[in-house]
Amino acid sequence: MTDLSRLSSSVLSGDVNTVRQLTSQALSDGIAASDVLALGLIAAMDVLGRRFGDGEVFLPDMLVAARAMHAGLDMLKPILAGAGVAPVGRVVLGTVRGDVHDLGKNLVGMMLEGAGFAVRDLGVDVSPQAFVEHVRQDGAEIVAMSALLTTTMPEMKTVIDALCEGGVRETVKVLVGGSPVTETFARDIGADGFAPDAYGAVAVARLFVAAT
Amino acid sequence: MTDLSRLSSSVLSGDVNTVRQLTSQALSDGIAASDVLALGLIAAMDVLGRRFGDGEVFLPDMLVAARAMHAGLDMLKPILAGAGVAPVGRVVLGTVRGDVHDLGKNLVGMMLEGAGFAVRDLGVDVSPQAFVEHVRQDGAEIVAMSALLTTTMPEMKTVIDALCEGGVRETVKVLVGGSPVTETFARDIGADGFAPDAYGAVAVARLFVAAT
Amino acid sequence: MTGPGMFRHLAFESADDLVFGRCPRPLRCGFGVELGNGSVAPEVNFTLPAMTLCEATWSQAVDHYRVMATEIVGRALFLKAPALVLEFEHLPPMTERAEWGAEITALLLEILRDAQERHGLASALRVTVVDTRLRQRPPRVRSDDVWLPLEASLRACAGAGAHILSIESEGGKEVCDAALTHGDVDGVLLALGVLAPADMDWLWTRIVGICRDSGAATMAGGDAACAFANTAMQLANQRMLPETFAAVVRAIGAVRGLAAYERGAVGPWKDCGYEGIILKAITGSPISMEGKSASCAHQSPVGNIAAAACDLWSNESVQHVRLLSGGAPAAFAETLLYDCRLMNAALSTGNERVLRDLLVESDVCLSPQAAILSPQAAFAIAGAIVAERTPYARAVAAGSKAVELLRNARDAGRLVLSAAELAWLQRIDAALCAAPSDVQELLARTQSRYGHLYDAASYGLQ
Amino acid sequence: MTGPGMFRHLAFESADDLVFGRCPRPLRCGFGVELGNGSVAPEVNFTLPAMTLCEATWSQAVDHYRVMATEIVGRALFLKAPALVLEFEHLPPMTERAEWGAEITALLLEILRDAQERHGLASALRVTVVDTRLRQRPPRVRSDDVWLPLEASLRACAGAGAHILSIESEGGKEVCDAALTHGDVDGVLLALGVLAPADMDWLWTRIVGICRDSGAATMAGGDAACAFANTAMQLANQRMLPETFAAVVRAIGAVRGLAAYERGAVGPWKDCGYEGIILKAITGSPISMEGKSASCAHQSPVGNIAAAACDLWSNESVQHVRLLSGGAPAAFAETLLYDCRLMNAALSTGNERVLRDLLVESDVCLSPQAAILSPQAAFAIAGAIVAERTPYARAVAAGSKAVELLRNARDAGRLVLSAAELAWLQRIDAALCAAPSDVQELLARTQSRYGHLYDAASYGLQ
Ligand SMILES: [Zn+2]
Ligand SMILES: [Zn+2]
Ligand SMILES: [Zn+2]
Repeated sequence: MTDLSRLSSSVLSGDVNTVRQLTSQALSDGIAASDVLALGLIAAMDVLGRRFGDGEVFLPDMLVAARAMHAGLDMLKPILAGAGVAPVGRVVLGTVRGDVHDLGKNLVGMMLEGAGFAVRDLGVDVSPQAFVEHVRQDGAEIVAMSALLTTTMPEMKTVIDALCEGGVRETVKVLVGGSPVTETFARDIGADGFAPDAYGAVAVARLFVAAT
Repeated sequence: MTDLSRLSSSVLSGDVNTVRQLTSQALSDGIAASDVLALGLIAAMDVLGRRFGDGEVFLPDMLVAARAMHAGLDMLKPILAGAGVAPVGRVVLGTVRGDVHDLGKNLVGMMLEGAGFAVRDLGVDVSPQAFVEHVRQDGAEIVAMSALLTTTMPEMKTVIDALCEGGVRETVKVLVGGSPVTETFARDIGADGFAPDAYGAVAVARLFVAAT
Repeated sequence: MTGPGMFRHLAFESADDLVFGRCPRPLRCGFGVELGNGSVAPEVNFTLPAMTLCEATWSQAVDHYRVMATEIVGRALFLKAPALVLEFEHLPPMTERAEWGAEITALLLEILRDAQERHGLASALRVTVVDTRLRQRPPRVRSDDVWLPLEASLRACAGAGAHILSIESEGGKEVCDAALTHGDVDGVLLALGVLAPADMDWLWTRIVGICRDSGAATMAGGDAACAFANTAMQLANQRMLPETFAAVVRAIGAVRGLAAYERGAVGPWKDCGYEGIILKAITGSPISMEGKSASCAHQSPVGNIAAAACDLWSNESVQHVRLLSGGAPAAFAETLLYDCRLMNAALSTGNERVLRDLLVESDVCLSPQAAILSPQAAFAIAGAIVAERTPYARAVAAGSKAVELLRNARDAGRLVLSAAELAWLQRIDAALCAAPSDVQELLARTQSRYGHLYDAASYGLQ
Repeated sequence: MTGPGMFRHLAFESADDLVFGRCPRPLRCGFGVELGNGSVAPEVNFTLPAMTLCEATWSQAVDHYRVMATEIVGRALFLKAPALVLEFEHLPPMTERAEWGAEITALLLEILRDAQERHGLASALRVTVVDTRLRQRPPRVRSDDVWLPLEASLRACAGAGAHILSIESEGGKEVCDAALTHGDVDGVLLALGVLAPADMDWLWTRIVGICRDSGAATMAGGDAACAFANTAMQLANQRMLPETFAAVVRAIGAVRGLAAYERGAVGPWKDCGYEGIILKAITGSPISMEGKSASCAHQSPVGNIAAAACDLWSNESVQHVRLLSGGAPAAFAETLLYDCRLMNAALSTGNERVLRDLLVESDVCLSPQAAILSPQAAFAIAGAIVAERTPYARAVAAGSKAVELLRNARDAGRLVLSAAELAWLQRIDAALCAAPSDVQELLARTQSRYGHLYDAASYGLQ
């Protein structure tokens, strides 16, 4: 019988090959795919999240483990598909028009993906129209916008207006962030939430999908 | 012939008795009251204003001189009345409801009086109704409000609303100040002007009356 | 006022012993904070942004305090601070509604307790109520209708567990404001040498009693002359008053503060009275001071010298607005924390006197207000104060000593005074030389100018 | 890169000579400011509050700058400051529209000139343009369509009379960001040891030319590794990256900066690269640094130590928001002015080394990022850099020396590292030991990870 704690350890150490091998072995041992997922892969990510919170591991370790986790997940997906493993939520993400800062946005994207969201990253300098179109295309529940400049912050309001005009404002929650953005500003422009950093963004995004 | 520069000097040194004596002498010498005013009293206050700006004299010196100047002015008023010496403007002044700070407000009052305004000082903790009533009674052109607390600032908006409801908003300019008050806040609540200190208040008040 | 607690001597052998972080009478308070025992801790004060405070907005206000305190504690932990003091300074409605002040007090204590339990951060909470007694003119500061609500707030905050209780009391301010605008020394002597000490005497007897009732869990922390001497400083900043005048008012302000200690206040003295160093010289008790890192609250000509003998180092007050780095309270906390690190590095390497002297040297020649706050000057003023037996005599002595110090500094070329400042110094000197020999004469002489502004009975004068 | 300007030696005899306010190659600039000649001046940076910047709002923006600069100058005069440097750091539209950046430049110069003429205030203006070249991915940093607009802005600001021209250039950031998120040493070496120095080489040749065309009225002031090393610091602040990693990135970042000097930049180096002290050790030219009084812009674990060898002392950036004391720019100017007063008091009394050592002592044991910024550590890293002849070899040497310094500090008990930090230090060490022996090998090894992110030709690599 495959030891699922060994699978977890392999995820933690980012050992993609061993993860693939143990996942395959577990399935052929007859362990349910949902158990492999919960007790092997998800369990590892939970441990990692705790260690991350305690300063024992850092973002690079997280990324390595996430890659290993996805290697296992990809093998489980076809089997679990019938059981309907949907993403936690769908997010359209981007830095607003006129602003080309992408590191903070990328961190938010990585953290959201790590938390199980499906993320459509539109990149930087994104027009309001692009946000609207991708919300429609993806049926996204969340629009996450970033602005690093005090002069591009107001563009967030333009995006929200475009969502209204495009008739999709009611179908999405709008999350805004970036160093000059404040809670008050978020409220003033009619956003649904504000996060001061990538952790916060995940927390708020979780609240959004829990509420819907 | 009375030397009006001696009258000026007496105003500058705050010598009330000499000011009275020289004013009376100048009038009996047949000098026009308007000349006594302009070349004796006002000239002195102009000199003082310059010295104040240069840090050569301070508020206490100003107050002493202003008192001496008024002693002379009181003697000229009956004569000048026919010529219609009106105040530069009429101001209703007060610290808003819930706020009992009065020093800053008093300074504004003193400086405005020194600049020739007629000031009705309603004191501290002034209700919106009191502002409205005194604007009506005095036919004031300016309402000047002070708030020193972040929690009483919003009361300024209440006063402006009361002026609107009382039907006198159109007849007055509203000037706001106090350490937490900002230009943006002033604009947001619909005030006509903002001053960061007593000097600024006089400058803005002058602009108000020049504009009407 | 000549009770058993009257200070007759200074707490230090020499002015050179007056240095930051060290006190003959150190204090221990709150969650394990040591004050004046070889280190300096930051005292972070933080307040609401502009907002209406009412039933409907109260929960928002509470959220602001939670966020601010959490961020400040986070910054202290990030910077591995050994200790942190928070000051919660009421806005008027928080004193008027005793339960509001108590609620924030309890909230902040919970955050600090958690930081101690989980991260070992030593901390303490000072709660400063607002003196709400002076709304009517002339104010009747001892009447039940104004005292009982204030007492209720003090008791509620002590009951909620405040470690240090403070107030910036204003008894006498009704005269002081007028005296300042007229640059009148007699009026200042009346306000700060008679009325304010009488009120402090009465008020602090009661606050000390409230702290005693708390089972000594709450310390009677003191009461800066902010409403008096800082008003003079602000007027001098705007060039409404000469700096020499503001300096003399500062020195006289120490007399008022001493009255609280003589009724049982133990400190740490509140930050926003720069006269704290004079009080430390007399009492040997820790003081909080503020200076260059309180630029969020006001400008001052004493930004470095104010730190020379501090035991807590404060930012005075900062609103919860946002800067590029995040909340302004956490930003100012960071600056304070580094200022304290520097002073503590000096203390731990035996260089505290060198750094102290540099902090003094930085400012002492550039402003009359700084010239009277050096350890030497403060020590001299303190000595003049304890040589006298009544607040009034002390006030005259403190003012005269300040004038002497300023004139000597100017004559020695250590201080440049403009002609206008020098003329004022002479006017102040003349006024102090001609000061009435006793309180009755002062009252009589000032009656026509100030008699209508104050209620004599409220200061025990009838 | 092995041109005639290559630095082969350090500018100081010993690390102990590396102290604030003193440089072997002092500078004189602007309206009579002396840098590195025995004093430290504040460099105040200030920016707009959140607002849309467009034709319709431009006059509002200009008003903001006028008010901010006037208030800052007012504070400097109030505090009798001997000298003041302003930094005008563009927002992107001000670089994109060359006439906008030039207009503010001219406005600020007018305010400074007036302060000199009327009050004798020595001053200088640094203008920092935005590197607008990296909008497309992969960026083509040398192509006319991105360079010509940037050049136009640089020329317009020089033409308007800017005293010091700076930029925070970002060539190589497209790789560095990815390398940081993956904690990948090879990627950092590629970004900061190959791409960024190549871009600096190209870019600063041009900026130095623009300054030369100005008739030497405008100085080529330098270009901090803000986009690289401060990004690493911010990630470490958020515990996304280990501090040891951020420290090593900082050390390597100095190599990139040196390239600008080798093309003719003269300084004063820009504030927001803490690697400035390493560059000062090599070039002997004045540097601007920022620390505890830049808490408006970001938190950092190097708030005091950053001042150890500064010649200008900066607040990084503060928006025009309002604090209780008035505008935030003037408030932070006040804090900087007092910090400078303290350092200048130390310089004038011969205590600069004592104060310097206290500033170091304050931080050096509490953070790996501080541990590599002491004069001793910076001197060692600088020595390792000048011992090598190519940017890549220098980058490896700088990183290795940083690792060695951190390990030694830890072994000597002068620095506490968590198990996780220690493990990372070993990983970084191993990676540096296994670094490719030359650039070609590095390019080959990193091709699959980063090749798609950058355009080799834009860095002269094809
Ligand atoms: Zn205060
Ligand atoms: Zn920067
Ligand atoms: Zn910068």
